[in-house]
Amino acid sequence: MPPVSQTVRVKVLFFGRLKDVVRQSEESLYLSDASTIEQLFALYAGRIPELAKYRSSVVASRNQEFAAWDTLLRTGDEVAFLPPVSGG
Amino acid sequence: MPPVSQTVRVKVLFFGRLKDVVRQSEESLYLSDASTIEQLFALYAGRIPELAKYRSSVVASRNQEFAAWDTLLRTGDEVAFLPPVSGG
Amino acid sequence: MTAPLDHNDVIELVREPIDPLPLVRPLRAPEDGAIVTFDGFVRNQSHDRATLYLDYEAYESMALGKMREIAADLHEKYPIDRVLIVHRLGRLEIGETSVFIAVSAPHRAAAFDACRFAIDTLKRTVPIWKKEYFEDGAVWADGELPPAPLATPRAKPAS
Amino acid sequence: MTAPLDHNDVIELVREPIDPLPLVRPLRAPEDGAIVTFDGFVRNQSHDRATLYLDYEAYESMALGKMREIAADLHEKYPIDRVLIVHRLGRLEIGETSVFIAVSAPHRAAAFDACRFAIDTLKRTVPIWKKEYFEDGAVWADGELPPAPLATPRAKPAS
Repeated sequence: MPPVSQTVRVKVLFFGRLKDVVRQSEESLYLSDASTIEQLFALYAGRIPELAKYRSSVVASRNQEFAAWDTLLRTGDEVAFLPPVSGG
Repeated sequence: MPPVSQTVRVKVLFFGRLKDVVRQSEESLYLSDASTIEQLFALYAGRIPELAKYRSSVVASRNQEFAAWDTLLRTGDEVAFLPPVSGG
Repeated sequence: MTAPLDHNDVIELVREPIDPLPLVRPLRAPEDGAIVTFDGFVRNQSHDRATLYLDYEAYESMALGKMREIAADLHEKYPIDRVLIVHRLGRLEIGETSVFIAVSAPHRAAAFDACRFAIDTLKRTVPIWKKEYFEDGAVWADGELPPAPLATPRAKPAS
Repeated sequence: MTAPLDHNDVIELVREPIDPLPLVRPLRAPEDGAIVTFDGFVRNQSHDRATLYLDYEAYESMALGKMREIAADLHEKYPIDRVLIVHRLGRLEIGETSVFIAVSAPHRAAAFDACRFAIDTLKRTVPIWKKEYFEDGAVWADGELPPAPLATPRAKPAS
């Protein structure tokens, strides 16, 4: 397998219980050119197996807007993984 | 016609535009024994013909409760004639 | 018959300006999570005519009775904690509060529903009237005729 | 994309106690007649367990954007004047206000509808989370999963 091409730099944020699971709230990292949000999540789930079971109760955002899992990431994007919200 | 038997003493109140029409807000008077609220209103409409045209847009109360027009009055009753309300 | 006032509700007719904050604070109990308030105040116009001021009058004893009935109804209909209904009488200037209603509850849906039911019912059933003063005169505001019994209940003939 | 803030709305995340009165006063314009407010505050229990306190966190930039979108939506949907939405973050004790919403309008129906739509939408879509602290531990509150696009829009094949 070729090494990751490292052309796409993204900032990744975790909140609420996801932050507790991942044990960090924020990270910048480089992804291969055609990565989706789904693949980014899978990358973390590979590192932290417990994360995988939250997949169905997470929504993602890109640049502060809710985003589909198949969204292709571009350099400079800020991606966040958001558990069910409980403000108010 | 026999004189009014004067056995029933009631207090009568007018509010809002009805008070302006009747030119008084409160009066005590004696009625014949079997008078209804309808008859009491008719008594005033006899005195003040303009009042008659308000009949369909008036509700009556007896002792601070909304009352039907055929309610028989008893001594000590407080009757009020109320135009459409506009509080709030 | 006047509905009894329990639940520590506050039902008042006042002639001074209404200051909401001290009224609302006591509604807040530890088991509550929501307070909805309605503040109704004098608009600067009515049917496209510039209002100068309003004058409110009430059949006070009956108005208080009907306001207490509204509060009692709210407790029957909705899972709420406390109710505050204050209506001002006399002359009110533009922007001054004529009616202030607050409802506390454990959850927000009941507080919203009860607060709205309270003001809707007050406007239909509480004997209060406002006269609107304009540059060129004054009129009694259009209002709603409260629902009243059509006929006194009578004993039915034996069948 | 962040919705622009116009209409003199006030949309804030704060870390200090929320004092409603000075917030609400500027919403009152001469052409208005109604203000509806919603005060959401910390209940002393959750699912029958005694709450000690709550801790709120937010994805602040996105939360502010979503709160501004709610305000913009309200102006599109309802004939209202101004909107105030303030949410507090950090540690909150029992009885302390976590969210305060106020809407002014010429007439009451729009103020009620808009205020309720605001809190209902905030609870579903604004990225804020609360952790509940009990005698024997802490849990992230159950919440609602915001609606998100299922797939990115793609060009349709030519037919």
